[in-house]
Order: sequence, then C-alpha cells, then structure tokens
Amino acid sequence: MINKILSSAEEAVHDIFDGATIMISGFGEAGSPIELIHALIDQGAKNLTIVSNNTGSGEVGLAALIAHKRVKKMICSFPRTANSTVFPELFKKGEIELEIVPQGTLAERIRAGGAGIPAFYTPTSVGTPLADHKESRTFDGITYVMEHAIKADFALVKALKADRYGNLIYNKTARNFGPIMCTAAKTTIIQVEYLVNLGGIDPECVVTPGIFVQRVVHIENPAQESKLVAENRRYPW
Amino acid sequence: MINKILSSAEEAVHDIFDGATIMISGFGEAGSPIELIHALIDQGAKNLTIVSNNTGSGEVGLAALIAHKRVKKMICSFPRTANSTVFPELFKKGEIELEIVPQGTLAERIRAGGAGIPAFYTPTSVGTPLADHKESRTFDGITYVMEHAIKADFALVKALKADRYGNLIYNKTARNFGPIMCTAAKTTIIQVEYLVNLGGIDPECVVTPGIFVQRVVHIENPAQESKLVAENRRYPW
Amino acid sequence: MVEKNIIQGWDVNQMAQKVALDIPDGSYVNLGIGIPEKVAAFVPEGRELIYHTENGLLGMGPAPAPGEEDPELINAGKKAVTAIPGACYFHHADSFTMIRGKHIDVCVLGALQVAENGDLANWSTGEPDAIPAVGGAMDLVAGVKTIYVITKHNTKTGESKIVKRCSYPLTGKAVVNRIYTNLAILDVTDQGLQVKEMAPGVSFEYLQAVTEATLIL
Amino acid sequence: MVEKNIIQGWDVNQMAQKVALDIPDGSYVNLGIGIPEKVAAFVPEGRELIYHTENGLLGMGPAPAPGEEDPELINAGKKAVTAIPGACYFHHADSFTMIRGKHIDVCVLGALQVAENGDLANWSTGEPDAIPAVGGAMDLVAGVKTIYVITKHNTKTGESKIVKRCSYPLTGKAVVNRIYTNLAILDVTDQGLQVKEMAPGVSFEYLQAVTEATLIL
Repeated sequence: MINKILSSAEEAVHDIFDGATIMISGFGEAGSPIELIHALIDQGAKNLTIVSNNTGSGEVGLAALIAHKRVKKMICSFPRTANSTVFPELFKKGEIELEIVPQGTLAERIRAGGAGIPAFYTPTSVGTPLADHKESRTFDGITYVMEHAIKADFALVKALKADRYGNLIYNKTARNFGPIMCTAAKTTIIQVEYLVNLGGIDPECVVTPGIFVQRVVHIENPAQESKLVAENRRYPW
Repeated sequence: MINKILSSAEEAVHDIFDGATIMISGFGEAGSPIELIHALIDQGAKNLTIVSNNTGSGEVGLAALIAHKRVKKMICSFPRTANSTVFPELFKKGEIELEIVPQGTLAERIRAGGAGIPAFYTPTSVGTPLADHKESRTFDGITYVMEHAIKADFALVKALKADRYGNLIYNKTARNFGPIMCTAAKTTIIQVEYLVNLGGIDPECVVTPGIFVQRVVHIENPAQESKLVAENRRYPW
Repeated sequence: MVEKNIIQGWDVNQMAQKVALDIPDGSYVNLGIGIPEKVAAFVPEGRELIYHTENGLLGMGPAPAPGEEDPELINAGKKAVTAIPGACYFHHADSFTMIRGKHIDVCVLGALQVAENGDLANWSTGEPDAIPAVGGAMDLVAGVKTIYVITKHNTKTGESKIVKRCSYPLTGKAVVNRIYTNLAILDVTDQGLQVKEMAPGVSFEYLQAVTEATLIL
Repeated sequence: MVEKNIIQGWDVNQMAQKVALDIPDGSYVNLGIGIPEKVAAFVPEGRELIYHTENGLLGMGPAPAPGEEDPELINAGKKAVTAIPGACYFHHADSFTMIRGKHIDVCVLGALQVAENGDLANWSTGEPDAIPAVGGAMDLVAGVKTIYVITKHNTKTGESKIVKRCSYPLTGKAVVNRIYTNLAILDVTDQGLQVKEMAPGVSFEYLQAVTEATLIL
C-alpha cells in the first residue's frame, strides 16, 4: 500500500545529508515550509546548497537556517527582502556564496530539472552581466543564452492539502515554486495543513500529482513567518 | 470590457489564412474541436500546416479537413489510428507531407513555443532515425538532441468551460494538448460546452488562464467523433 | 540447429503474470498498448501500483462496464478506461515531465526486436511504404527508470526477435532492462543477455538455438 | 547649461495617470514594485485591465481592507492584495511562460537609468559591496511586449537618469518603449529619444539641458 504520510517533520528530514542541495518553496513568507526548515535546523545537516527565491526574514525559517551557518551557497533571484539581515551580513563577510538567477530563469531551470531537459535557451539576461560567461546562440536573428537545469537532493515544500498518494493542492500565491520544486528533487518532502482521503482532491484540480512527492507531514497550524518576525522570535526557541 | 466570447464558430475562424500553421487539440477523439474544424472546412483556407497528435478518423473533423486537401503538412506523433484511412492514402500518394515527432517531444516543443524558449535538449530519440540530422550534445556524459520550439498562427482547442476572460477547464483526458497549444498560437480559438460567469471557475482550478485565449465559442452539444464515424458520416453533410 | 517453435512455453497471461510479480508495491507504471495492458490483471493482492497513461491520467483504473464508457476518459491506446480515487488529470507537457524526468518506475512495452545490448525496435519495420508512427514509445524508453519488454520469443515465421543487432529502426539504444518471452525471462546485463528463468520444458540449449542473440546462463 | 531641477513638472500621481491613459482596454499588465503600482488607480472608467503579478496571480485586485490581509495572497512586492472574480493562480514556471512567451501586453517599471537606445538599468548600482538582487526584472524586459518606464527625470543630486549609455549594469538591452518622467514623455525610436509630451512649463531647450541623452522633438 502506498502511504507517503509520515508522523513528524523530524522523521521526514532525518536523512538530509551534509552537502545536500535542497530546494525550498516560497516567495517571501507565502509558501515557505517553516516547520520543515526548523526540523532541518534541529537535524543539523550543514554545507547545504539552498535553492529558494529569497533568503528569509528575521531569524526564523530560512533566515534561521542561514544564521546557523548551515548554508554554504544560496541560489536565488532576490536575496534582499524586508527584514532580511542574516544573509546580507554573512554575504558581506564572504561567509556565504550566492548564485543570482533571474526569477523566471530560476523557475525554468527547476522545471527543466524535473522534466529531464538538461539545458534550454532563454532571452532573459542577454546583454546583461548575468549573461557573462554564458554560452549564447542566435535563433531567427534573436540572441539567447543557454541555461542548465537545476536538480536537488531534497525539496521542502509547503502545500495546503494532501492525500496518501501525495497529490497536492496549494493556497493562492503560496503555490509559487512548490509545484516545480516537487518535480526536481530526488526526495520531495511536503508539509500540509490538511490531510484528506483519496478522492478528497478533485482529480481535475490536483496541482502536484503524487508521483512527484515522496513524503508528507501534517502541520496543522503552520507558523506565520511575518508574525514571528514582528515578535522578534528566533529559532530555536 | 473584455469579452472573448464570439457568437459562432464561423466568426471565430473567419481570418484563418492560406498557408497558416494551426495547432489542433485532441488525442484521438478526446479533446478534438470538431465543430471548429468543420467551420474551418467551410471557411476554405488551404495549404495549412497542422500540428496535432493524430490525423483523425473516418471523414469527419481533422480527417475531413485532410480529405478536402486543405492540409499541406502534418506535424504529429501518430498518424495512424483506428479508422484513419484518409491520411494514409494521401501520404502514400505523396500528396501530403509528414513530420513525425515523438509525442513528448511534440508536447515539449509546443510548450517551449508558448514559453519563449526557442530550443531545448532532450534524451528522447537519441540513437534513432528520428535524431538523424539533428544537432546532438552531451551533458554530464549523456547525449541529447536539440529540438526547436513550435509556434502557430492559430490554435483550435476544445475545452469544457470558459468565462468571458477565456479562463478554461477541460474534461478528463480531453485536456491532453489543449493547455500547451493555447500558449503557443498567436490566436487561440476555443470551443466549450459551458459558459460560466467570472468566478464560475475556482481560481485554484483554472487550467488555462485567459491570457492564453483570444476567442471562445459556445458549442453546446459537441459531436462525438466515434459516433459519426460509426454512422459513416462525412463532413460536409 | 534445433527446429524452431516446437515448445510454446508460457501463454500470454503467464507472461503478463511474470511481469506483474516483478513490479514492486507502490510503483508508478506505464503499460504499453496491447499485451502489456494484461499485466494489470495479475498484480498480487495487497500491492498497490499506480498506472500512468501518457495522454494525461495518473491513477488509471480498469475498463468501465459496458455502456459506461466516456469518450473523454481514455488511455494511450484510445480505449475507454476509468480513474481510481486519488487519480489526477494533466496536460501532455506535464505528462511527459513524468516520463522524461525519470519519475515513472516501470514501463512495459511490446517489441519487434530486442538486441543483446538492450537496443529496442518497436515502432517501425522500416519498410519504404510504411507510415511512420511513433507516439510516446521513444519518450518512454528514454525516460522511464526500468523498461520491461514483453514479447513472443520468435515471429510467426520463426525468426528470433531477440537479436544481436536490431535490423529495424531503433526506438532507443541500450534501454531495455529485462525481456519476458513465452520461452524465458532475460536480463540485459553488461556481460550480455542473462537467462533469469526458462519456461517449463525449455532447456538452455533449446533456448539458444531459437535465439539469434548470444545468451548467458 | 540651464540650472537643473528648477521645474518640478508632473507629480508622481500625474505621471502614473499618463501611463494609465496609454494602456488599451483589455490589456494584460504587470506593474513593477513601487511607483508603477500607482498606475492601477488611474485607469479610466470602462477600461478593463488584468493585472499579472509574477509570483502567481492573474487578476490581481486592490489591496485588502485593513485586517483582511492574507499572508498567502501577495504581490511581487510581497504586499497583501486581493483577487478579482475571474482571477487564477499558477506556479512560477507557468507565470514566466506568460512573461517570456510574450503574452503580457504592458509592463511598467522603475529605472535607475534609461539609455537613448532603450537600454534599461534598474536592478543594481554595481557597487562592489552591493548585494545583487534581480527578481523578475530581466524576465519582464525580455518578454513583455511593451515596456514603459516611469521615473523621475533626474536623481536627487541632479544627474540625468536619461543617459547616452547606462553606466549601471543593464537589466536588458534596447528593451524600453516609452519613458514617463516628471518632465516629459519620451518614445524610444530608431532615430533616438523622441519627445512625445512635455510637462507644463517645460521647454524643449530646458528638457534637453537637464537630459544627458540627445532628444528629438
């Protein structure tokens, strides 16, 4: 029988290893799997490469993971955000690497990773410093740069509902990077607010088919990052 | 005000020109926009390049368009089907061109066309005759072929429901090529069984966002291709 | 040379059962059109497999009762199917993301020829007037983690379908992992075609005699 | 040289209104973070624009009433928004399919510098200790059909933001179609920067004097 539902975030992240590449969903706080990230902080893996659009806020969630010096390298489009001080300080001290990728190219590279496409051409960034040292090529008179797929060992993703097959739906703009990250990691770990029976998600409305999901954890009342930041909370508390 | 709903299939296809490239949704009869195709037959455009997974059955729908010698070239993955005699006969006589594309490569080329990706690499067809004369390249020790995007002047697509913005949902496996074809054509023309008010489709369940749709036609009781074929119907009737 | 095709070996249902027994619980499986579809009927009780059909359904169920067919709920062979609870629908680019992206565990396909290095030919006889039609076969063999071929060992005219080198146009190079025929189960290994099991009454000598490819016991 | 920045010209709301008037009914529009967001408030009655926010919403509505904010319904600036009837949500790859695939009609962006050939610099001042952060800006300028820039004509220290050649790192080459500043509306043409309209009290001579780029009347 297929049952991807595990009993705790701790169990779900137990085998994340030092040096792993991990995709983390979210655009700002929307869709950020904060409880899974906290479980990863507790678990202790280090030298991580994190693929995520931002670098977190305050000292909770992704920012806390970075503050604990678990992250060797960030691959993201926008490392500065309101209340993000952890990453900028480490970066200025040269203690963390950064690969800056245009947001749509980041999304497409992740999607390519999940779709078995090793590389593709895009017009984005042509003629800018982000295209330096990248191979370029002309199709029909327009210049494009070649971009490579990104794959990960793990993905930590927040969704709204899941069934035991791992079928997922998301909540509004918290969907963002979740569905493509699910496809691009060897082991995709999901936190959801609601577990439902098979058939509890309309088959026409499933956003992430269960084939892309390996583990599901039920986090009934996920923390709201901006509230924690406003309260000056720090993880671990 | 945005209102993409037109009053007839005739009006929706009126400007399809000789020599146009047209994507037509459907996998077998599921998702085939048979009333739009019949309107195109009536309209008379010729020398068409058709991108569609199959070549139709009997002498209705896509097969009828081919039978009327409107199609110069088919780009498809599987031109033979049960009850498909029209295409094979013309092909054997050398009266129609065929570009055969693996099904997943066809889908990805269409998706690339809609996504502004001019070319990508895929492992599919490497080492086979379909990779002959294609550029190949090795990434991480594995050989891939380069494939180019496909774009179209028009797409004819069948969906289940639409609102006046052109947001769409589909019915079961009739979804198949519809959503990607909507993205890859300059003018996307939809036939739907149901029109709904704005908000009548759950925003979490929209499959094709209206931005990819230009025209919608209400076809209340679409014909079922296999029934027409069983009844030996021919279009025009 | 031993006279060919005297021994019938396993029938098609037995072959399908052999395949079914080899697919682990929880696998995502794509069954090709024709004989491969029979595999689903022989999955042991208690094992849950999820069937993918590349036209856009994960969680394909059995054929509907007569009269219950929905022309918009079909499989890759364009036959009416059902959807199980927990199924989902998706478009072709997402469907082939599952295939090309190596998310599907097992694909069972028919064959015209399989070579001893795992080359597969199953889409075209290469005859000059044949209408080429490939469908999803090349995507499946390029993307699915494990490729099982189920096929008669010999053609109707007695020729070996298990060959040294395919004479028909390839579907994929070195893609097949295991071959289930009416006479034997053969693993494609770095050393060559290894006999894993033979049908009752089949000897290695007999098997080799009716097989063009070199076999390893 | 005329003394700079004596004339204030249009205020930010007037600039936003100028932009709003130029966007045709039925357009799909992406408004950058900051001043560009003001454009939505000035769309004339009877015109229906649909707003795309690249984090995954088409049909973005105005900010919610205080207390009604949903932290999972935000725009690209990470501010709470609403969704109109007929809106839809999607993931990032689909969102940037809309952008890169040239499906969005108009994007309104801020600028650090715009060059007379349409080059745009709006993501980095290129200072050695600056933390680079690009977001979706490069995708938007590469993919959206029409790029409008809305910006003060000069920096706080009086330097022209409308330049012969950008000194800051580029966001895109030859991507800007029209520039709305407090002093003028400028079209990027093959011949150079054409003055379309000047704010009350601004003469061409004055405008050219406070502009590094060469202008055409």
